[in-house]
Amino acid sequence: MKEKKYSTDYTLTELMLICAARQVRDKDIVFIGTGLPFLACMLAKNTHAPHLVPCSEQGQIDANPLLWRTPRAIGDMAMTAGAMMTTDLLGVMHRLSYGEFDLGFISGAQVDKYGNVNSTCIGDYKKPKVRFPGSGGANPIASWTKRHVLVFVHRKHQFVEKVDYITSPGYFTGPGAREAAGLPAGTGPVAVITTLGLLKFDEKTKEMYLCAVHPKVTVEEVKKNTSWDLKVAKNVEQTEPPTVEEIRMVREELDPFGIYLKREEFQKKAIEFLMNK
Amino acid sequence: MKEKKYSTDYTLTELMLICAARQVRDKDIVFIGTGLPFLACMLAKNTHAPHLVPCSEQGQIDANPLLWRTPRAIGDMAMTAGAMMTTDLLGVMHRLSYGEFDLGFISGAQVDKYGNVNSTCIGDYKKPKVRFPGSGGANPIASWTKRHVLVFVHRKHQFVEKVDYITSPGYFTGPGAREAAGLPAGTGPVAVITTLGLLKFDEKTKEMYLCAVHPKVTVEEVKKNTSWDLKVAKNVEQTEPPTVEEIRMVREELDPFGIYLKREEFQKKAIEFLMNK
Amino acid sequence: MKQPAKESKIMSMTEAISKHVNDGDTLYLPWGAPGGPAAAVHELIRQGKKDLTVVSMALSGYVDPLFYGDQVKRIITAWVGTELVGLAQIFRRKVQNAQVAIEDYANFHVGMMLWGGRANVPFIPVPVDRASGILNEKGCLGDKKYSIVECPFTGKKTVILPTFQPDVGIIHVQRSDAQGNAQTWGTHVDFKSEVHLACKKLIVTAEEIVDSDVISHDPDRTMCPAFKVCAVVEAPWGAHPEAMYGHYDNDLAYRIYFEHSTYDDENTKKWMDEWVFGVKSRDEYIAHYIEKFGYSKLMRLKPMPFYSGSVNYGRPKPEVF
Amino acid sequence: MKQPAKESKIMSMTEAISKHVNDGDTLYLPWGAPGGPAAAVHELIRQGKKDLTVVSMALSGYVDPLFYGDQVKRIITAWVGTELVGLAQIFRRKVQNAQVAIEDYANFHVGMMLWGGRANVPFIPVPVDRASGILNEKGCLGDKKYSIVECPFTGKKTVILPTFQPDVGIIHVQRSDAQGNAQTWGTHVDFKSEVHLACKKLIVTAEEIVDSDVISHDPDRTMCPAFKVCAVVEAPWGAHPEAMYGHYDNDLAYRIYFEHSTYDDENTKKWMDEWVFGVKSRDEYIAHYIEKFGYSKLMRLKPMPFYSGSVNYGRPKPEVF
Repeated sequence: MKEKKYSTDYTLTELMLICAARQVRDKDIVFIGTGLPFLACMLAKNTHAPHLVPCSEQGQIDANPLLWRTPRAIGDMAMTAGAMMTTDLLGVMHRLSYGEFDLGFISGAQVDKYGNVNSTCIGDYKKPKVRFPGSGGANPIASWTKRHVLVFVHRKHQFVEKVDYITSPGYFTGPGAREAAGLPAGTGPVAVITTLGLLKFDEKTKEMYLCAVHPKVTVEEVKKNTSWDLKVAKNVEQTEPPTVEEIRMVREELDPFGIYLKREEFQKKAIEFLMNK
Repeated sequence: MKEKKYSTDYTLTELMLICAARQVRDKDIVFIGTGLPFLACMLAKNTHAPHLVPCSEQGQIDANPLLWRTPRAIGDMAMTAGAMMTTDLLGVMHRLSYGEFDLGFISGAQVDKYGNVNSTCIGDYKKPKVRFPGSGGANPIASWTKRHVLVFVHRKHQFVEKVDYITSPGYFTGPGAREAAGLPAGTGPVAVITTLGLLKFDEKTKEMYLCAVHPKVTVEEVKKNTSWDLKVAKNVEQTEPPTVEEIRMVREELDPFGIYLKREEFQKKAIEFLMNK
Repeated sequence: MKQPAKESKIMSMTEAISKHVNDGDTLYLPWGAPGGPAAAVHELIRQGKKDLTVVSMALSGYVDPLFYGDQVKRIITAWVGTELVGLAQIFRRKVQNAQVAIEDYANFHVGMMLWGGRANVPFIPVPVDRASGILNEKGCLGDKKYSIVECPFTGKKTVILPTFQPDVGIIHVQRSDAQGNAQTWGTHVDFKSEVHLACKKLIVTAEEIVDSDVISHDPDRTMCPAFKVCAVVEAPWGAHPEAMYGHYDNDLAYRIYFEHSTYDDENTKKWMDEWVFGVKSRDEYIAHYIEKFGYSKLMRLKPMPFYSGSVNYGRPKPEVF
Repeated sequence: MKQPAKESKIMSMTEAISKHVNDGDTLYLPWGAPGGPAAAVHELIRQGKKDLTVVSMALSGYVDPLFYGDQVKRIITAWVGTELVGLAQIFRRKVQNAQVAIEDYANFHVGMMLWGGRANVPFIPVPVDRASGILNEKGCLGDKKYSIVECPFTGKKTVILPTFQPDVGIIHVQRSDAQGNAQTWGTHVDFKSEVHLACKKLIVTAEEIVDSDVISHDPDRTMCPAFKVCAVVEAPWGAHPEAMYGHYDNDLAYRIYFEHSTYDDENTKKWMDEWVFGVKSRDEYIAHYIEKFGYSKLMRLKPMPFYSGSVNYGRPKPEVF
């Protein structure tokens, strides 16, 4: 194996994406959704996890979207042309509740210390301050995959003591709570990848703790950006930085147009393109 | 319309088949199974009911099997090549329980005076004297079609006081019993076509009564071949005989090889054919 | 033997919506990315159909304009959004102002509720945890949101949900014959589970109307039988700005343009006046698109070919034995 | 980007059955007319797998030889027969002698019980009357046959049935790749509802093994994903004497010959010795057929072509916007 060359030129979002990809194991049957987790899976498939089986709630099983381009949605035709099977939403969801998916990724607007995620609304459910799209498949993914990984921008108002609405179950209130709620033993979030570091869940208490910080990030910075008194591992490690090759792949192959990674700039350009007759 | 020419050369089975076809209305969505009822539907589709929509529990919807040949089973490829849709067993059955089928045909080993049919076993269920194939789709067909028609060879041991096992619901024990058992109001058997005549069900008592006898058949003969004291209409009519054209169609187009109508002879010939190297 | 002439159900979008959708109806709409019946939704808006209850597993951006007026009273779904583009801004504001009543499940659960309706059973057991907001926050269904029973066979606590049989559903497909035998390929959110067949009747809008002969040569691709269909509408580009397998890609730039046009009420009104109320039909909508952005902008959406092979269903020889 | 080499699951029928079916297993078998896994059933018999519980919506004649020995302990189904040919004689006698325990439902109900297993819920509500033998005669499931509950949403009395997740299922398809992405067309009793996916694992037997590329050009036809499949067996004529769409017609004369050979125990033994125990594999079975009846007898089963068209799934252009 060649010696790794690390990159020094990367954004925290890129680093988060690469860390998420490292959570993927080869041969995982993985439930993918649009966005960063999607790119993370594609990165993994094209690096250390070539036998990854990407599936989506649109019904594609064993898709290989990067044959064509960065998909714009899980219903993108890039997800279907070249997939080994198409079924439909219930067809995939029953594979999920049957327990056949190894891995899922979850993101949202808020997360609490037990890894419960809110992607439904801020404020009162019936008259919310902000309404988000809702669960979609997130609740079942967080319920039935063998392990799931949370991906979040690390900001204080998103890392909260109590989420306003539990869309996707973490460990609810602690040990045994998932099982009491009817979920299979041994499931639950295994890691939280953020723009500041890597967090895991204590085996006994099921509470989130800081495990590693990204290069140049301090433990204090992470704690400052977390609403509760965040527990910290005895020996906080430093995240392995992205390699030059990983960064190249992200920029040149996974999202060359910055659809996901340079979203605002991309959207501005798209409208300009359309208007320019 | 041309004047009808009636045939004098026909078997009672052929007559039964033609009488069954007359129960079909144009535009009926009909649930077809293998055997005589199947031929009856095909005859109807090619005479007075061209808009009939034949469907089967194999999943074919709006099939037109006689494009190719007499089908040997509902899963015959003749049922599929040329069908407008294929779904599967549950796909068709859900159309049935939803209430979308107009008509079904039921046959079996025993029938009682309320039109309950047994196609499961004779004798004790756990150690029967004779075991038949079982319900298949018969129970739901007799439960959920808007009307269903029974087709039986009229023999005393088949027309019994009480069937050994109710496979397909008729009116159970009389008025209101179907509804009490959870079936939709207004459903139930509407006619029994036999080798001897046509029987219907009294609107009030739901008991079977003799409505018409086939040419040359007497009321006494029918009563003698029925185990219970069969009620008889005030004015028993005579079945309209088959027309020359109906008989031609049955023999030349529907079952030219006698697969169904000359079963024993056909089976003998089939084995001879196979053995003749 | 001869085939009878069959009654055609082909009609204009205006006629289909006017005849077959009533105020107060419960309406099924598919996820729609790809293949959302966008043209039909725009006509629903022009006709001002109101007091609607919408049931759907998920709803992509094509449905957002339907929330502009006060047409949707209640919505039972799992997700309303525009994927990578952003949020469904009109929907979002309506919910935030409590002007539309909502009931949230996961897409999975709504699918099973519809499947139960297809089977004509009154409830359906589903896999769901009993501690998240999905059960604990009740919306417009109130106490009829769910119930918990003990399985008599295993003793397992099991959540059951009510089922739905919507009055009418609208689906957009690649092709249909004049009777409504409608075919689709690529993913369609319910093309195998056929949960749209929970509806009492269906309006089919299609990229192409084809001879029944085309349908019957590949019956596996038919997703609804003619007898469920009350109207067939020819609607090329009927899913735009969503994609349609084999016909056009999703129009990402336009979807972003739409999103950016709906950040506030004033701009939303401008977009609605221009793209929904300012045109009479999908034809005029597409003509306006070409006029405003240029023909090549539309044509850039045509995909590269990716053909299936042909398979042999086989037909039997007539010979006996 | 590059595609990785994938592990092949291709093995002989002998190996597949020996490795993946255990004594005491609950086994899913499809209706099978057309497409019954007849070759696999013969191998099950040769290996004498025993204490089997069979779960199936219906079973065509291909399965009758499985009842010859004492391999099947219990069967949960709706129908075992040979359609126009007659009755399944071996099965019939076994039930009449109370040598196999049975539980009867309608095919519909067993389908829903399996679908519930696919969904991983412990029971499933079904439409069924409460007065016929289907509920009133209890067989091998005893009091676990059904239960009646009141729907909490509508007050409606509703029958619920237990669900199944069989240990292993066997399906026969037109084609599969080496990993088990298996495709079928024409009717298959569960190709849209995918109730075979209630099984913990599947053995796929296929008329043809094809490149994955053939599969991925028409993914809608795939009926099970590779990750559910434990073995892939190349088995041309694997459904004989049942039919296989596009490959061969059902062999009516042979089915009649089989039926007539099984009217009594002595003749049944002769048929079993000749056609099951007397051959080692499907290849030898077909060779014996040709030897005994002639090659043209086999070839008469080839159907006339009835080709589907090709559809365009479309692949996107890489250009952005």
